[in-house]
Amino acid sequence: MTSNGSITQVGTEMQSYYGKPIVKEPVWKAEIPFYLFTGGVAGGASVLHGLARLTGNHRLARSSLYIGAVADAVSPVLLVSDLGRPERFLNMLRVFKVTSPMSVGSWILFVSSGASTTAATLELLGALRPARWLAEALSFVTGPPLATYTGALLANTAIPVWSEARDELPWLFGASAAASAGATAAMVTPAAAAGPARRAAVAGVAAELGLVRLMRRRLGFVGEVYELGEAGRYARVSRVCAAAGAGLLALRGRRSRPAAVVGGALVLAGEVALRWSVFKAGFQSARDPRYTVLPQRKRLEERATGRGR
Amino acid sequence: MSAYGAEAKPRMGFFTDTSVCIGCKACEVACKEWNLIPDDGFEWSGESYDNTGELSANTWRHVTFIEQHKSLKNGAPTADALHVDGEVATADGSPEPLRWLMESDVCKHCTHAGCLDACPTGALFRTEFGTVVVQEDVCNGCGYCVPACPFGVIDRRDLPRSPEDAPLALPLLGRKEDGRVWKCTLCYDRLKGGHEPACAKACPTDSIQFGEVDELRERARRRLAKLETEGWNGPRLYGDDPDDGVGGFGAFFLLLDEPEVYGLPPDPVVPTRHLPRLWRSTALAAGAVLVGIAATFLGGAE
Amino acid sequence: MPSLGTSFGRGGATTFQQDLQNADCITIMGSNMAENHPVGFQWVMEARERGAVVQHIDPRFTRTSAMATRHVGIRAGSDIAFLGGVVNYILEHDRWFDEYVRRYTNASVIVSEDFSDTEDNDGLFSGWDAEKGEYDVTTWQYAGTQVHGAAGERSKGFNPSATKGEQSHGSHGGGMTHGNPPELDATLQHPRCIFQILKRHYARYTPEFVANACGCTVGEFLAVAESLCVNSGPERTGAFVYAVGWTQHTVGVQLIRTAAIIQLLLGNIGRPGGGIMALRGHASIQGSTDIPTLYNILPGYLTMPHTEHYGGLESYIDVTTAPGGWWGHADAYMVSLLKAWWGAAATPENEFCFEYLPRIDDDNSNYWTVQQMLQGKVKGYIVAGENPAVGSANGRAQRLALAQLDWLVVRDFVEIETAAFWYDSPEVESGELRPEAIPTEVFFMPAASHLEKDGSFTNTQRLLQWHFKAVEPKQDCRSELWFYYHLGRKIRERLADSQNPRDRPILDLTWEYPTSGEIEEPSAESVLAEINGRDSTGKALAGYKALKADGSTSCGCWIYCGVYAEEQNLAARRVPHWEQSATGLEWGWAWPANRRLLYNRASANPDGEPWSERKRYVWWDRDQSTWTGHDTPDFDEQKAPDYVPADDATGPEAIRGDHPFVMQADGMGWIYVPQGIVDGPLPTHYEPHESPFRNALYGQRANPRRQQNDLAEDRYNPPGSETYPYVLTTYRLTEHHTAGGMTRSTPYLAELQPQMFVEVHPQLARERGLEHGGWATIATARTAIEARVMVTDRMRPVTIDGTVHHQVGLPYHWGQRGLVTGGAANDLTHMALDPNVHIQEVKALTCDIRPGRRPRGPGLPAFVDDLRQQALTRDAGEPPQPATRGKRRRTKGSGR
Amino acid sequence: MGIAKLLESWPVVRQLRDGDPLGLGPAVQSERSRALRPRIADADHVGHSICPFCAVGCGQLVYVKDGEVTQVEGDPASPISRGRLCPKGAATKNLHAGPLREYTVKYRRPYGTAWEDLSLDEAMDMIVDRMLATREQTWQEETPEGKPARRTMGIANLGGATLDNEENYLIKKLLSSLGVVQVENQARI
Repeated sequence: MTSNGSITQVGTEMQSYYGKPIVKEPVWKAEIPFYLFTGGVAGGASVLHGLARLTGNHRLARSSLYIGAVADAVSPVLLVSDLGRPERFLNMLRVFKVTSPMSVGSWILFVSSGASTTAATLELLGALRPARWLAEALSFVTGPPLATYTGALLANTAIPVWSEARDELPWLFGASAAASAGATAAMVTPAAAAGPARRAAVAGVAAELGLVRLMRRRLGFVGEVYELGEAGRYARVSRVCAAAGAGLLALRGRRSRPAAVVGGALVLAGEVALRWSVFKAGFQSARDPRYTVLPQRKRLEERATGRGR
Repeated sequence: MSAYGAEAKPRMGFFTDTSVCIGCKACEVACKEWNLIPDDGFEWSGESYDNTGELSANTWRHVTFIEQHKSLKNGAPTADALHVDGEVATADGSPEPLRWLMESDVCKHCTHAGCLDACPTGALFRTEFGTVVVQEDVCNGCGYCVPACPFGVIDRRDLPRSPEDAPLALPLLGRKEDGRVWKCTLCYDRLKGGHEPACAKACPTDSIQFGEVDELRERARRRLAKLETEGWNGPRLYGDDPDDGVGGFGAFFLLLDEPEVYGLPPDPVVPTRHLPRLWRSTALAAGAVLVGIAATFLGGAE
Repeated sequence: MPSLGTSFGRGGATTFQQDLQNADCITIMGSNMAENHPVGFQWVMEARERGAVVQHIDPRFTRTSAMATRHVGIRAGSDIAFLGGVVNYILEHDRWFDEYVRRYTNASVIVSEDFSDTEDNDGLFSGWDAEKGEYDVTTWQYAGTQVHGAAGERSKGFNPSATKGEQSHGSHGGGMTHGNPPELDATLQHPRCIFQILKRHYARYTPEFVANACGCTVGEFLAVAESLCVNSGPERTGAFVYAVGWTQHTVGVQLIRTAAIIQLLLGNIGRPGGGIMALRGHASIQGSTDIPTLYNILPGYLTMPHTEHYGGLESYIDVTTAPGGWWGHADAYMVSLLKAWWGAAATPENEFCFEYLPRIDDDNSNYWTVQQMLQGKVKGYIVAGENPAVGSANGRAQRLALAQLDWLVVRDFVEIETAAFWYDSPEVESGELRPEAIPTEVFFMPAASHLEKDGSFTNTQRLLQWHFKAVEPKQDCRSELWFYYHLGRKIRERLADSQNPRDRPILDLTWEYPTSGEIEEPSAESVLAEINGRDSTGKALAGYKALKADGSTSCGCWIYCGVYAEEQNLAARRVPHWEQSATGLEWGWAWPANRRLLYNRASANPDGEPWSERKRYVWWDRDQSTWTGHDTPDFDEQKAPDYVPADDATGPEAIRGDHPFVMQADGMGWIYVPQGIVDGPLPTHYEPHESPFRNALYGQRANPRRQQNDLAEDRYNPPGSETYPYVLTTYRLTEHHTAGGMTRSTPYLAELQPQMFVEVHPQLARERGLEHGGWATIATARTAIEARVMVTDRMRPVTIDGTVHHQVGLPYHWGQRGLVTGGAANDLTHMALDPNVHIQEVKALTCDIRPGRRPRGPGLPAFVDDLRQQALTRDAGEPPQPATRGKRRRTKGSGR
Repeated sequence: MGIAKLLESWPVVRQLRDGDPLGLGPAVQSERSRALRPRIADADHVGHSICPFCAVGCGQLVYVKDGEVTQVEGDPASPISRGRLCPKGAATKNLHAGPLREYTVKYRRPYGTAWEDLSLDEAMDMIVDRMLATREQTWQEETPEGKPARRTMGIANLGGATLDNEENYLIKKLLSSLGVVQVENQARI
């Protein structure tokens, strides 16, 4: 119709401009959800590695150091390859802006990946111990923020399903980071030393499943995108895999190495799927103007009637 | 713009008065001519006379067209009822009222700009005129500003690079697309030369007015009052309030219907408004990760 | 513009765009000003912001309607019915501006007793000759006068076609041997006085009749009429704005005449905020009639010599000279033109080479030429800056005609359809034309843009504005000035030794213009100087009053005389508007004599005082005993308001001091036009050539005098045809220009309206199964085209006799070529013409519309033919009455 | 440049130094942005022109650099347009230098199926040949009824409303002297 489009869907009615979106979908490609995952692995692994060192669990320490280093090496590559002007990737360090989670994150990643890869290299060479300690310490400190800032990165946008979840996303991504790191470590570390990793994986998944429910509830009708389309599919895959993997790790992980590997793999699959479902949910919520307009209308009404604000 | 010290200029902006917009699209063309923007493709939309669709990397002014069964003025067309031989000469019994709204949309140059806050490279910056501008020589196309804009204005250009673009520093990392983000600069270069922006200069009916934001807000209030006394149907200012979610627009509007009818958000809020709280919960979550994983070591190595 | 010319004296807009801001009411009809003249529209918006009523009366709800304070939708082609209703309303309710009408118009003149009205002859005026299909205008004359025709032609009447020049600038003598009509009745009571004739003629144009004929409501009509009345008189003024929405009809001239009558009755001519603003579509379209590239006139609206009527210069002058008014000096204008063209060779002995001028026949206009082409009679065709293949009516006939030529020269920026017809046209696609079978030799010559040449445009308000060359044209690109100058130069070289008398005119021609630069571009300014004219000493003339008939002055266009006064190019004058008065007299130069508001003597009352302070403009300064004011007075500066001419006075001296229309023989505004218009002294409601309806007033359905062809290439939809049941109207959009030659190839514009579309109302879409965004095929007896479907409430249906009737809207910007392409609306239109100016009727015709794309290849002509056959068999016979056709429509609507 | 200079040019340093800690303003402004000027400021000369599209007659300013048009915009001094332009007028440069604009003569011979190149001079001479030949062929000294005609009905000329007055004048003058009467243009009213 040429008269301006008004949409009627799932009980919510509103006017719009030919049903066109109001906010733009992100221009990000597949690299980003994968980075969200690898960044989580790297962050979680740094923590695992640091604590393992402190508790003298050197097998776990070494494996998680390598895990973190690999993840830390892959992450910047993914980010750079998603840039519209990759040759200008260094501009990321041109400024430091607290108003920009991506700026802050770039610095964290810069330090963290530098540190963990240095540490790993030195570990391999078995050289320069003090320098290695320093590097390990740095990566240990930057690990936790690396694990959670991506939550802030997504939440600090106008994408309804992300910004409205600003209270949950950092936690959700933190839990996912712990789960991914733990699961990876559990896979490559002999059972005898992998206890903390297995428990991290299981606890991470448990927390994550809870946080997802919480997020869905708080999002209200905007959260429906997590049941629709690709986001919904990834969410279901994520739930099933993560839960199954965590269960397997918890019940058989200690005794059976194959079980640990399969369980870990399942958890990882679940975590990758989780990042994808969140990523896709953002696109879907941007595409439909209802998700932008209705919450804002609600806000205005509440303000009008004195509630809220 | 205090940070500029001596170089600071009064804040400049647009007041777009849709009650006089004739939908001619001179603004779109004048903008493209001045800023040398590539054409946006030749697709017929069937959405009234709008074949541009939206603000994008290649369209920095966009005229919306809305056909409605509403009258332009309250009670119109019988508003100017005239008495002839006792009978009232009005357009009673005329076909249902029809109104054709047109609005030239543009970047809002927010007081608190989501794109500006989000930009990790400093490509986006606030000029001495208080406008928000992308520096094409800095932008690396990370794309973070795109979802950070509550109005869906700024956008990445995927068209081929123009030859005059600097040769790639690192061929391996090069892309064929332009890859940078673009949007209205309020003709930053023209402003520096003391010229008004191309769109405002071209606008045949002065629907697009350029000037100091404070003065424009005054003008807008007077205009609104006039339209209200003339009984217009639904006039309202949009983006003139310094207390709104983005601290007021540098380029604000007089609309004749709800913002969403024009494809505008009714209550835009800059994402960074929640950033302090967001940072806090991010830090807490980071701590929780640390503590949580630490807890897993209580059970021993196995 | 004969309509304005005969009514007021000059064939141009009576006012200027900026003055619209002074109007209290602006009536836009037959124009979509906001879309097609957006920048001029700023002055309408100024008026609206000051509280003026802006009413748009148009079949479509356009961007102009969206800005107007009132839009009234009417049936395309019913405008005279509407405006006639306004005339009747004014007369019925005693709303005319009495003193203005009595003193400044010919309302009081008594007309010949032989005159009889359409009301007496079922739609025909007296003097109709059914065989010739022409009027003998003798009976239309003022009582006591004779037709001012050529010797020996009186019995026949003044052959209209021979007098386009007169029609185009004014009425000349009006049959008077003296400045004043012999019989007047100041009381306006005499049954044969024009005022009473007018009353009778429009008596049946009641609000109810208007509503029914136009498909609007009584209320809508009354609102418009009343707004016009309350916004006129001494204190207030209203303006009319029109464009080709009025002119492109078989009654185009009469349509504008109706507005002229209204404005004279309301006293709105010659006053600020009043007048009739004719909006023209091309940069210099006014200029191209002033200095005509038209067959029937010479520069300054001097008549082209005619095979039928003129002997030598003397008899020519005898016919073109008026006893009163400025046409009294036609001899000076003509002789000065001949001197400008043939210089030294032009002497009193050889009648200043008058015989060098070729003679025209009744109609040698473009559409006539196209018919000659189709018959192979025209061998060579030069097309410069025009694109007839898509821009002229019946594009198919145009292209088929091009294929009959021996040679064709096309000068343009891009390879337009007219240049590419031989390999890229619907006819080539359908197999009707095969490149291998087309003999036409085609030269495409790239043209220089206005940025690449000096020259002047004359805009819609008769204002000459000079544009300076900014850059050199590239490669082969050349200006038309270069092309025609060097063409002439080369031809003269070739014929240099010719003894053939037929070559004398070209050899004796003054053709020396200084050239400059590598490409030897002739100096446009030297041409302008020649147009302005010089005296015997070679000094540039100051104005047309200085022109002489003795050969001592030369002038290429008498109405432009003064544009180069004192060797100054006044068209190039650019005093910023903030440094001069609102009239802007120091920006460019307007003909005549840099006047911006014509007939402005009428802005003062008969005594020379302003009608009111609010509308003060030009007045008589008693102390200085001269006319003065905000504009160049359009009156003899020293002629006192109480001046009464002597009986033997001629020319301007024959005009009274209280008669403002100085170009007219009697100095009066003509409500009734005794001669100069071929299809009637008063406008009458006729149906368009193609219409679904009968004439609600008369048995005579359409304009009896309209021009029709009997051409296989130009078939017509039968009147009231069931096969072509919908009213079709064509138009332009802001984003494109005319036939699109300049805009379809321009990316920034092409992207804004990228495809041909057809606008229909949702009801019609349902009735015909048209889908928004889908395709539709629109067909007439000429051919069929396809377009994307735009279903919109803006395409308002009209209600006639209680039944809803739909109209189909087609922009005509597209064709085969350019960045964006689409069906050409003009392929559907026909070549039936207005008899006065031979303009095509493309604003109101009939068509069929059906869902889906048009047949391809040979399927297209076959499809078109089937429809025609169906129309001929099924729709034979008279068009049904509206009421009954309404019923049929309903059944058909549900049927298909 | 020295390390110190390099450091100073590093916006992070400027952030701390120039009182723009958030890095939203001057601290991150690039050299290019700082030095930016409108390109019309670099024009060699500014031409005065009139819009070539409709008959409103808007004033135009034409900015030229190195013999190329760099910008066309409204002339604020015009009492008619006051510096404003419609989309068409605003696209004047786009029209002047459009992607489809032709710069050379093209020739199609009788029954030809493709364009051929032709020099401008040749084209002019060929057109002269044809005009004279057709004129010769179709000359009418008198009408069939023996009335003086002195014309050719074999040649017609179309166009003028988009041209300059001076051009229309030469067209009418030249063709009338050649006896061509079928001179017409868009202005049929």
